Amino acid sequence: MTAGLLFDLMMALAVLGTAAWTLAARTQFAAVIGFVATGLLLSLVWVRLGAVDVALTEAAIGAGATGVIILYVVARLRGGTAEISAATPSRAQRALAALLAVAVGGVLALAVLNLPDPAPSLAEAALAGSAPLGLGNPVSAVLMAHRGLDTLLESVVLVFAVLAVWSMAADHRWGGAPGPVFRREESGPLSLLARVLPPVGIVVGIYIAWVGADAPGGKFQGGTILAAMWILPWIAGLARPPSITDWRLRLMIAAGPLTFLCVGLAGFAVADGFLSYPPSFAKPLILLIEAAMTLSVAAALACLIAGPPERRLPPESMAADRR
Amino acid sequence: MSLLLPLVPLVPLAMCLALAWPGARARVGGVLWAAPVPALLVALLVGQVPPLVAEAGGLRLTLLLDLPGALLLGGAAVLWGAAGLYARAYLGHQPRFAAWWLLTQSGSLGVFIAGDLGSFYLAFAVASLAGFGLVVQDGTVAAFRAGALYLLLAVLGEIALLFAFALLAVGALGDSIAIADVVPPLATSPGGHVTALLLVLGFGLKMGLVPLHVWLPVAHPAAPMPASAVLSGAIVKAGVIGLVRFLPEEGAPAGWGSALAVFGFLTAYWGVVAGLAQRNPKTVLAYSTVSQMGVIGAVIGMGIVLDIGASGLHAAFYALHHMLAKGALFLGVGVALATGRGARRWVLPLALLLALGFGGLPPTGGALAKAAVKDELGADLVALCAALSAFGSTLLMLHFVRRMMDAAAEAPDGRATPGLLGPWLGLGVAALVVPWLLLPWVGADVGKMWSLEAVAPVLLGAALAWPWRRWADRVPELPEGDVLVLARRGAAPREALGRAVLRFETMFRPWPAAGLSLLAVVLGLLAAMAG
Amino acid sequence: MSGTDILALAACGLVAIGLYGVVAQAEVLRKIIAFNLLGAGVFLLFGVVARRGAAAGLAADPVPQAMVITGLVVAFAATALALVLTLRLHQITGAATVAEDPPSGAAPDPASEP
Amino acid sequence: MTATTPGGWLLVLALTLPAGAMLLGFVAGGRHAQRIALGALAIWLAIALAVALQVQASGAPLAYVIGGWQPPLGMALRADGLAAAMLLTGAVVLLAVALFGQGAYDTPRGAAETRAAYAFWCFLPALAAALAAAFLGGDLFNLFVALEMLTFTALALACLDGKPSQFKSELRYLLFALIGSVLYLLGAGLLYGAYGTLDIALLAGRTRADAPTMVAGALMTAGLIAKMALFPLHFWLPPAHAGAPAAASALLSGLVVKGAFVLLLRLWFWVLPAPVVLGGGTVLAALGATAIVIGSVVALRQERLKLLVAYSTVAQMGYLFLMFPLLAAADADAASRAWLGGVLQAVSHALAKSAMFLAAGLIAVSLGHDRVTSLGGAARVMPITVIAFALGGLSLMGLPPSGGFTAKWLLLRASVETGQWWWSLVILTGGLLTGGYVYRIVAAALAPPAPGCVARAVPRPQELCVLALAVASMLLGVLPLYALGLVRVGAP
Repeated sequence: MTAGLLFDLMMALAVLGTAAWTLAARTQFAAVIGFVATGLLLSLVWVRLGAVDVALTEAAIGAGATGVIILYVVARLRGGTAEISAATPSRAQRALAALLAVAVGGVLALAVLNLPDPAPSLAEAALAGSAPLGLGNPVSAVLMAHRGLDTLLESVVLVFAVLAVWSMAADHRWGGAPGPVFRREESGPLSLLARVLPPVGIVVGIYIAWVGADAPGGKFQGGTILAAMWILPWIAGLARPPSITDWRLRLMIAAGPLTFLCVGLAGFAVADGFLSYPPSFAKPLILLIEAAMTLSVAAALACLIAGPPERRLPPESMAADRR
Repeated sequence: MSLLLPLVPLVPLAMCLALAWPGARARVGGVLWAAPVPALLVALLVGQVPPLVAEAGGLRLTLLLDLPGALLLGGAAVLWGAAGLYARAYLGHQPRFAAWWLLTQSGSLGVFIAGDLGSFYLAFAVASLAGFGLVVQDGTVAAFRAGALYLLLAVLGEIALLFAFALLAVGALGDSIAIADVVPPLATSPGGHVTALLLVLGFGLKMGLVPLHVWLPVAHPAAPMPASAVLSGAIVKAGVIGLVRFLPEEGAPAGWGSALAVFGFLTAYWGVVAGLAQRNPKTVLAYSTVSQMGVIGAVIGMGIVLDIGASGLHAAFYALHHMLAKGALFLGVGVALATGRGARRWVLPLALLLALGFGGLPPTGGALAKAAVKDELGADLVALCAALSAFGSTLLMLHFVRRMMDAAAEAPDGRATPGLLGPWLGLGVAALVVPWLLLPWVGADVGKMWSLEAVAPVLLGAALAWPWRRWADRVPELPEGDVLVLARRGAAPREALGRAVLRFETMFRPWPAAGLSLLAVVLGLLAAMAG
Repeated sequence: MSGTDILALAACGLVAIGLYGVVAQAEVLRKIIAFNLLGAGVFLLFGVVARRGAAAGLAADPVPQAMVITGLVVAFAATALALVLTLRLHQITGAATVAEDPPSGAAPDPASEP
Repeated sequence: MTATTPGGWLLVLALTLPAGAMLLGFVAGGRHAQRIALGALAIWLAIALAVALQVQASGAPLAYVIGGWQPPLGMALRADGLAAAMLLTGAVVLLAVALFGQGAYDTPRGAAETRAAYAFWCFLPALAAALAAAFLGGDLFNLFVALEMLTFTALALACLDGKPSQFKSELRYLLFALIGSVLYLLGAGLLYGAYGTLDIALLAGRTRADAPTMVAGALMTAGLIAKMALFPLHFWLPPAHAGAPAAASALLSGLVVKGAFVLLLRLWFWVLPAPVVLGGGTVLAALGATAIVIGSVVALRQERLKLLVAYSTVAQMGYLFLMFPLLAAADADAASRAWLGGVLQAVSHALAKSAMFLAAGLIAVSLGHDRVTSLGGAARVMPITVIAFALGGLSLMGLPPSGGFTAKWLLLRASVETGQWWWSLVILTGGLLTGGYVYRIVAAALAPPAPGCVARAVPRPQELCVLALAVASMLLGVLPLYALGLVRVGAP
């Protein structure tokens, strides 16, 4: 057994172990910790699989942002033990669930191990396809050009999600700022973090988004970091998030997909049709979209993490927000 | 000329649509009687109207008029016209009633000229379903209950027919859905028996063959007088034309002729027995209709057994007389109730004549009708059965006349308006005379109606009617719809079954059960795909 | 058995664990966590597929990678939505599970239709 | 090799127009969102009509290769008869619901933006975009994104009222739907691993009946039928659809579940190899048959009108699955009929059910309750609404001349022709039971009002929207031939 194989085996066992522990964890808090740990281990696995772009995304969104948002809800759920024990499936049901889940996993394993060898691959085509666009990172090329429609729809989905989250608000909270009210912390570690981290984080975030064209990184990873840098001062009570009826916030969220859509439709006029780029302007156009998307991803993620408005703005700021 | 055919259903339909226009409402209500005029015209032109075949995309619609269809169409047109006039006087102007009336009429007339599965089904369904509106016209609780039963059974019948037609269309050679193309292969096709059963169920429901007759005695008393007249006279005939068209003597699978005959006679007797135990004159009439439709069923059945080519024509002729006479009797009940004790003078003579006509008293139209079906019902045991039914009919109809006079005696005295009298008299006279006029079309042996075996049941029935007068009041009144009582007894098990299904469904509602089902579905599908 | 195969089995294991969790755990929050584990397993499977398709000097097929990136973002949005709903449910009714309300389930109250 | 066909740009427009409208409405908000949505949906209907006409005229599917990048690396949008018919149905229903929704979600000039109205007018074009993506998508992964768009939209629409009781049923829906999506995605991953593409046209005819394909098929199918609420995975639908506001219920029951249906058809009759379809089809149809019977019986026993209509959806979705074993049969004529019947059932159910849900909503508003036993008097106050409900009911029962009749008739014929007559018994039993519960409602509504019952009139324009949908489901039966010719284009 080679060292690489041994490492893979250990990684696999570690991932499965933490995942199982996550399910078995006594408290919800522990379960979240288990989940985040699983996510971080998975990012390592992704590196091992040669997918650094995904590893970054997994760490930023899969483990980081998801972990934060779950933790944030855990902190606000209280009680309900009687209800939970009443709703817990019986021992027989759990045994059956385990049996069936293992069976599904088993047939899945059977299928995966029976995948054809050599595996079909689009790597060559993608590499060839990314050259004319001037992008050094084929993953970015696939995301922005070959499967651009996926990315476009996905950025629209983010807007759907933000709108859906907002629409869960109580009627009389409409027009408020996203999320609950945080007390202003003048001192303490959070306050310090909220003052020190953002300048650095914003630079890092923009950098990661920028290099995405040629190296691992990109709008989602960068956008997540930017979102975190935006949220930090909110939580510390140092900054006030804008009202959800503020058109600037809304434009920020919709700018990415709108830009993508406009560039895509412009393709009818200046290139070979929808979502095609004129060869000489391909890279600048893609960078333009990426920039808008980074902004939108950051704003959307921040709003998703904050949740629906739970407070109304004071009247004078309401008046300022009204158009 | 063939372009007249679509007018038959379309004129009533167009008048129905015109009712939506407030300005036209009163005018349409005033000429309700005119809606069936094109139908009458077309029926009189029989033989000169070629079939109309309209090709629309891949579907070929056929409208045609043959002799049996013309008889029924003409009779129904006269009845609808007379009842339409009567309704105007009886109910006044009621747009909603007029709408249901015209819609039902459109289907009821259309069914006699439909030549393909599609248009036949459409017309049949319109006639059946729109009839609901006529039944519930009075808006009473009883009317709604009757309407409920009517609708339920109508839908049941539709479903049976739908399935039968599907089988017919599949069994047919080629893509044609013309009745003439789909029916002949029935005798030999593998699903023939199922198809025949479904056809008999669907049409039998409409005609009221026992035990599918329950809606008739419930719906008729609840509906207003002119509606009862057309329900009993015209709408049940949709079942007759159905049997004539879809179970012709050469197309029915073996055994179905005798089965139909047996059920026909059973129905004929059941109608008499159950009717004799009724108090309400309209219910008695309804049972009489059941009984008469039984006879027609027997005629069609024996026609198949004896392979008589003209049995459809004979059955249609018999049905034509029933349409006119039964319509007249229903309208007569209304006249009698309006005149009170004066009915003895005004209504009794004609009612008696029509009533005895059902037994076959010569020289009424009824006697001619009986003579026309002698080919089918004239031999051996069947002749005896037919005689027995004629005897029963006489008894039942005299029972009806007596119940009607009883009811009239309790009603306040008055004078029937010409609007009531005219249509009634006209229809009654038509019932006596029209069969004579149409005799050359059918070619019945007139001499037979004077024979002893034709007259004896009438005399016997009339003789026994007097003693029955005494006995009738001691017989416990049978609930309307008789065997329906049994169905109500089935409610408890039905309820239990429903609750069991609900419990079963509830088992899958909790989250863990649904999740487990999802995993099981994955594995089950996989197993099915692999093996 | 190669390293990729081992990771493939790990992906299947994650799927099984996630499936068990979403079915058998009572609290909504744990269901959501389990859903994310299930999703992680699915994405890992895409990773395995990508790795198997390594060619032309690339360490992995970029197309499945792009799909995973898209999928991760969508899954995050879904998780956020589910969590907000959980929180709102908890705030209004105090419930922490999606068990049916006794006795016959959430009877809607159409009287309060807009 | 897919090539962009003439008129292919219409497909791009069908997808981008509502998406763009949603984004603009999202930014502009308030009254503007309402205007943008109404305008966009009207244009969308015109586009859908143009797509249908183009498909009908050319007799071949439309296609658009996005960015000029050929599959497998790139992606294509395609519109065959199925897609065109569903797109048109979606456009008709959405526009009708939008006009209906003007009553409840109107933002008058100068009034402040409200939560429900804003969400409603943003999510209408959002649903249009999601449906366009689901119907036109030619790539299995892209369709996954479309599925998620549908899920999010459905969730938000169902929560429009902000009723506490709704949150729980919606959470159940969301979790279950998400699990369904993930299973679908899992299958898609396996297919990519096996064939190196997720383009439906490329996969067609290329798949093998091996372990990865079958496991992928089973996982994806299970995921999709969870979203279609096929028995026994239906538990989430009745409370979610019954509890939503009327306009939302109409969209959820009429359209959203049909998105997954189209994907299921694509998966089974384009992607999966014939032996797999033959084996699995019977299981699907058996589940569908169970859904028909159980859903109808349970609907028959409901005390609340909207729950009754929702259970009716569970039953009616069952009919869609009867086509699977019939299509797999060797008889080409019967298979063609089954295809038409199944698609027509989806279309006519979309029209009829949306009409019935809107009607149920109006009745609930007018009477202040929706208890089935005390609907008396409804027919007097709002005859149009009750007629619309009854017309929709006729279509569900399969009585002529409705679209439902043509659909069920075709399925019936196909089942007899292929010798699988037992399905026809299910169709008939279902029709009978459907007649039972529709009859219960109509009879109750026709009955005289109970003493003390105060029913208020409902706005005539709303009633007319409902009637228009019901009449459309009827017209489908009167003019089936044009519809049938369209649906045949590009059929498997």
